Amino acid sequence: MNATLPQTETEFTRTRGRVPSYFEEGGRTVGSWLLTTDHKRIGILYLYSILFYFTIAAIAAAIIRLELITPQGDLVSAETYNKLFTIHGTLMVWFFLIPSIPSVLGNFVIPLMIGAKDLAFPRLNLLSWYLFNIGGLIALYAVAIGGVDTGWTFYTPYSSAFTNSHVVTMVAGVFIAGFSSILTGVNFIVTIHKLRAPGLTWFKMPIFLWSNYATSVILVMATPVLAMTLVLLSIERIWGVGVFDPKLGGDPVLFQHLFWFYSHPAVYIMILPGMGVVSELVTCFARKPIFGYHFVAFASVAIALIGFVVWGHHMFTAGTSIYSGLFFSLMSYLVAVPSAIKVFNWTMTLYRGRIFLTTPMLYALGFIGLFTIGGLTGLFVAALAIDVHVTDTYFIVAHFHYIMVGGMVTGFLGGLHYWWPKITGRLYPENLGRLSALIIFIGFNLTFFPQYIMGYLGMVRRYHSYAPEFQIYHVMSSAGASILGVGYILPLIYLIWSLKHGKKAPANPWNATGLEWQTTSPPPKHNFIETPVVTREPYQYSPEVEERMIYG
Amino acid sequence: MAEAHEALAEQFEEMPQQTEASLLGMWTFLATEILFFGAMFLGYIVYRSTYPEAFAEAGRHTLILYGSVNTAILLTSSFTMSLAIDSAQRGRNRPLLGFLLLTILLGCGFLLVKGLEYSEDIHEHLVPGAHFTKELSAPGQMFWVLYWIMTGVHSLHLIIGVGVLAVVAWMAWGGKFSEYYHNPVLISGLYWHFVDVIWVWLYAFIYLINRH
Amino acid sequence: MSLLNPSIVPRKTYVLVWVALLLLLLANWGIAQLKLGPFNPVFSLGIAFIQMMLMLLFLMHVRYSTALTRVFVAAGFIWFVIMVVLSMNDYLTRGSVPGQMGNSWIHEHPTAPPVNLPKP
Amino acid sequence: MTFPLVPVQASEVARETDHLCIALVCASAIVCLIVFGPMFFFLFKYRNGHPADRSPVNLPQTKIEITWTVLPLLIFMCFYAWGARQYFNIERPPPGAMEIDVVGQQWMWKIQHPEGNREINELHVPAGRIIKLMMTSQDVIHDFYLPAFRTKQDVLPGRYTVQWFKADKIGSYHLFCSEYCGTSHAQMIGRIVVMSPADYQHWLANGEPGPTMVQSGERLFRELGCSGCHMGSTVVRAPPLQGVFGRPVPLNNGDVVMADEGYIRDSILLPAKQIVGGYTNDMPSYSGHLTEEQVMELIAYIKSLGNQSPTGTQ
Repeated sequence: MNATLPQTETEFTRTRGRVPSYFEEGGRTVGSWLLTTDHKRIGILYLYSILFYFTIAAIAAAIIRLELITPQGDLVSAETYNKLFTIHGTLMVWFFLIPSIPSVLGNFVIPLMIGAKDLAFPRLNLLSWYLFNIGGLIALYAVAIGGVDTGWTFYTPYSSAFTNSHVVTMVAGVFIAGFSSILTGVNFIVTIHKLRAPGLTWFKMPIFLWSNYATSVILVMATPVLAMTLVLLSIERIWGVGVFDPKLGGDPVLFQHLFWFYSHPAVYIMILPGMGVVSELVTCFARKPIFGYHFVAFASVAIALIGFVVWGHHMFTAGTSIYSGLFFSLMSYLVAVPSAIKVFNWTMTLYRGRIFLTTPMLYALGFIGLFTIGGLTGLFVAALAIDVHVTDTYFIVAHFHYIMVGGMVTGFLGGLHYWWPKITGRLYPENLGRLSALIIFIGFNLTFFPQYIMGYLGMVRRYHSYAPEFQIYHVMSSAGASILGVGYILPLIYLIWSLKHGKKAPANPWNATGLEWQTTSPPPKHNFIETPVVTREPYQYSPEVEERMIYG
Repeated sequence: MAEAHEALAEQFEEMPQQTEASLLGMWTFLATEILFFGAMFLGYIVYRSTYPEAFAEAGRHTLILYGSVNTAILLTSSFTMSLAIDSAQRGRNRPLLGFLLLTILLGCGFLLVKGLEYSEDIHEHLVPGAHFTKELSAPGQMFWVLYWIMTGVHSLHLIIGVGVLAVVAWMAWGGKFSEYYHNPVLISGLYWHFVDVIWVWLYAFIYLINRH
Repeated sequence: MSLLNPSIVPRKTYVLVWVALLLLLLANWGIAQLKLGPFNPVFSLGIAFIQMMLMLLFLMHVRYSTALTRVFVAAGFIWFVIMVVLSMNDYLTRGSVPGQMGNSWIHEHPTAPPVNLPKP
Repeated sequence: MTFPLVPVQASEVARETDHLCIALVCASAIVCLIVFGPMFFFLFKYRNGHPADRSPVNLPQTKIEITWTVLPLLIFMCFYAWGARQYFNIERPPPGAMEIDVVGQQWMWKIQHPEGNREINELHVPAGRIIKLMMTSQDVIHDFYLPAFRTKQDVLPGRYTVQWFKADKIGSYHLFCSEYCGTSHAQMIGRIVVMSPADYQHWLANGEPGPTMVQSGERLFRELGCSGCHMGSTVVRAPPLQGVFGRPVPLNNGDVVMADEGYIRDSILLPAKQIVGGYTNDMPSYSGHLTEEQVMELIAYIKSLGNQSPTGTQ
C-alpha cells in the first residue's frame, strides 16, 4: 500500500471496476435486513438495538439525577426510584455495554480486519441478534408490567423471597440475552482461529482482534455461570424451594459467588474491546507502530485470565472469609498491572509520532485519561481496608462509571467515528465531532468526580434520599449529567445528518494500515474483491512522512 | 480433496477448514456447557461440605437401580453414537441411519426410565416443598432440590439431543452426508457424548457418594 | 482421506471402550455398596473421572485432535476447577480467624482441648 | 457552602484507613504526572505541522517494558500489604470487648445491650471501650455501616457476622444500611451516639429497667423446655451445656467445631446440621418459633454457662 497517498474510491473504481456496496447488493427492503447473514448488516442492526436500549436506560439515569438534586427524595417515590436504578443498571450492562463494541464494531470490523468474507457462522450471528432482542424485549416487558426493584445484581434473599416485583420476567430476559453473548463469543473465537487471511499470523493481527478474542473468551466462559445462577434464582422464587434462602438451609453468599464469577469478568467484557479500539486509534493518529506490540497483545489475554480470579473483591464485607479477601485483593492488584502496561504503551506510542487531533483521537485520549483515573481508584478499592469503608458507596459508583462510561462508551464513540466512513461511506463533520468529544469529557468528569468525594464521605449508593451534607456534590453531579446528555445527543444528530449530507468517504480517509481500509467504503457484500494477502507487521506507519487526512 | 461441494459455506475456502471450524465451535460451546452445569455442581459441593451427614442420609433415598440402569443405557448410546460417526466417516449411509436411530431409541429409553424413577420419587414424597417427606431435615431437602434441578437440566439436554439427532437422522435419510461432508453428525455426536459425560458425574455425585 | 478424517478409529477401539465403561460402571456400583468411609467418594469420583477420560479421549476423539482442540477441551474443566477452588477457599476458611464468625464447621487449629461431654 | 472531603474520624481505625487513602491519593497523583505529563508534552511537540525529529529510534523496548511492569507491581504489593494489614485490624475484634447485639429488619435496626436496654435505629456506646457487634438479620441482607469508624459489615439472615470499633471521640455519627434491602433502604438509617463512660452509665440506668439478656435467656430456656433435656441430673439424651461455650466440640462425624455463637445458633435452629459426638439427633428444630432477639438471649444465657465447669466427667 502506498503510504503517502490516500486511496480514494475513484482509484478503486479505476483499477477494479465499480462493485455494489453491501447496502446495495441484496436489496434495501426490510426483509433483506431482518434475514441478512451479512456480518456488516448485523452489526448495524445491533447498532440500532443498543441505541434503543441505551436511550431508555439513559432516560432512567436522567430521572435519577434529577431526583438526587434535593436530599428529601421528593420527585419520585422510593419504589419508583429503586425501579429506575434497576432499569438503568440492567439495560446498560446487558443490553448496551456488553454488546456495544463487540457486537456492533466487532461484528462489522473483525471479518474485514482478518480479510475474511464473513464470520465463521453467519446464521448463528443473526440468531444472536434475535436472541438479544427477544431478551431485551422481555426485559422491557418486565419494566412495562411494573418493573423490578432489586438492582441489577438480583441479590438473594431479597430477589427470591421478599420483593413483589417481576424478577422472574426480567431474569428470563437477561438469561436469553446471555445466550446471544455466548453465541457471539463462539463465533468470534472460531472466526479468529480459522478465517484469517493468508499470511495473517497471530502476531500480525491488529490489537483490536486480540482484545476481541480475549473478550470472547470471557463471554464464553463466564456467561453460562450467570445463566445457571439466574435459573436457580428463578426456581427458588417460583417454587419457594431453598437454593440460596437461609431459612431453608441455603447460603445467600453462594449466590454472590456465582453472580460475581460472571459479573466481574463481565466488567472486562466492558473494557477490553475499548482498549482494542484505542490501540487502533492511537497508532493511526500518531502515525506510529504501537509501542510494545507483544506486551499490549498479551496484556489483553492476561486481563481476561486474571479477571476470572478476582470476583471475590465484590464481597469483602459480604461475610466471606478473611483469607478469601486476602487472595482476591492480591489478584485485584495483579490484574491492574497489565492495564497499567497498556496505558504506558499508548503514551509511549505518541513519542516521535505525527499527531492528528481528530475526533477519534480526542476520544482515544479521553479514554486514556478517564480509564487511568478509573484504574487508579481501582487500586483504592482493591486495598482491603479502604474497600471496607467505600464499598456500596458512591465511590464504587464513580469508579465503575469511570471504567464503563469513561472507558467503554468513550472507546465506542471513538471507534464509531473512526469506522463511520467505512460503515456508511460518508464522512461526519469533523469540527462538531471534536466539540462533542470535548463536551463529553467535561460533562463526564463533572458528573462522576464529585461522586468519589461523596462516596468517601459515606454517601451510600442506591439511596433515594440522603443526608443534606452530601447535597452540594449531588448538585454538581446532576449539573455534569446534563452537560453529558448534550454531549451524547450531539453526535446522534450530526451522525444521522451525515448519512444523507455528509461528504462521500474515500476507501481510506485516515490513510490507515488495517485490512478493513483496503476495500471500498462501504465494502461490497463479500468484503474484498480478492482475498488479501498479508505480508507486513501491523501498524506500519511512518511519522516522518507528511500526510493528509480527509475530513468531513 | 477440496472438491467443490454444495455444503461448503461461502466464507470458507475448503471443506477441512469448515469441518475444523464447526468442531472448534462445538468444543467452545461444550466448554460453556461445562460451566453451565458447573454452577450447579458448585452449589452441590458447597452444600455437601456444609451438611455432610444430612446429604449422606438424603442420598440414601435415591433409587440406585434406576440410576445404574440409566448409566448403562447412556454409555451404550454413546457407543452406538460413535459407530454412527464411524459409519459417516466411512461414507456408509445405511449403517449411519441405523446407528442414529438406535442412539435415539436408547436416549428415549433413558428418559423413560428417568420418568419411572421420577414418579417413584414423587410417590415417596421426595419433591421439595410443603409435602416433602418428614424423614429428612431441611438440609436433606436441599439435596433433593439439587437432585431435581441437576437431573432435570440434564434430562432437558438429553431431550434436545434426541431432537438434534432426529434432525440429523432425517438428513441422513435424505442422503445429505458423504465421506466428505458429515459435519452435523460429528458435532451432534460431540454433544451427545458430552451429555453422557455429565451423567457419569451426576451418577457418582447423586447416587453413589457415601451411600453406605 | 487422512486429510479429511484424521480421526477414523478402528471399530475395535469403540468396542473396547464401551466394555471398559460398562465394567467401570459395575465396579463403581459395587464399591458403593461397601463401607469404606472417606474412600467411598474417592472411588466413586475417581471412577467417574476415568470414565470421562475414556469418553473424551476415544469417543470424542480428543486423542486424535489438534493441540488447539485439546486446549479448548481443557479450558472448560480448568475454569470449573477455578470456580470451585476459589469458592471453597471462602467456605472452608470461614470462621477460622479467632473472633470472626463463620459457618463454624471447620477449625483447623482448636485453641483449647475439646470439651469432654458425657456419653449418653 | 462547604466542601467536606473526609468524614469525621472517630476512631484509631478511621485515622489509619485515612492514612492509607492519603498515601494512595499521593501515589495516584504521581502516576498521573508520569502518564499525563509526557502525554501532553508529546501531543504538543509532535502535533502535525510542528517541526520535530520524528526519525525512528531504537529504544531498549524489552527493558522499558520490564521496568514498567515490575515497578508498578512492587508498588502495588506494598499497598496490598498495607491494606491487608489494616483489614486484619478491622476484621479481628480485640479481646475484652463489650458485646452488643444487632438485629436488622426491613427497615430498622434493633439493638440489645447486655444490660437489657433496647433501642431502635440508635446505638449508644461509651467512648474508649472496644465494642463488638454481634449481628444478624431477620429477613434480607443488610449492612451496618459506620462511616465515622470506616467500618461496615453485611448483616446476613441465618448467621452471625461481627464488627468492632473503639470510639475515641464523643459525638453523634451516621449509621447507614449500605446493602440494598428494598423499598425504604434509604430510611434504614440512624445514629450512633458516643458518650463518656459516666454518661453511658447514666443513660443505661435511665432506660427502661428490664431483665438482662442472660436473665431473659434463662427464662426462655425454662419456658421452651430446653432445661428438661440439657439440665440437671436427667442429662441422658442431650449434652449438658455447662462449660461448652468457647470450647471445641467433637462431632459425630469426627470433625471438631468451635462452640461459638454461630454454632449455638445452628444447634437451636438446625439441630441436624452438627451432632455432638455420641448423641443422636433427637432435638426438634426451633426454627420459626423464635425471634432473632430471643435466639440471642438464649445464646447470652448459654454463654454465661460457659464459664462454669463441665458437669459430666469421665
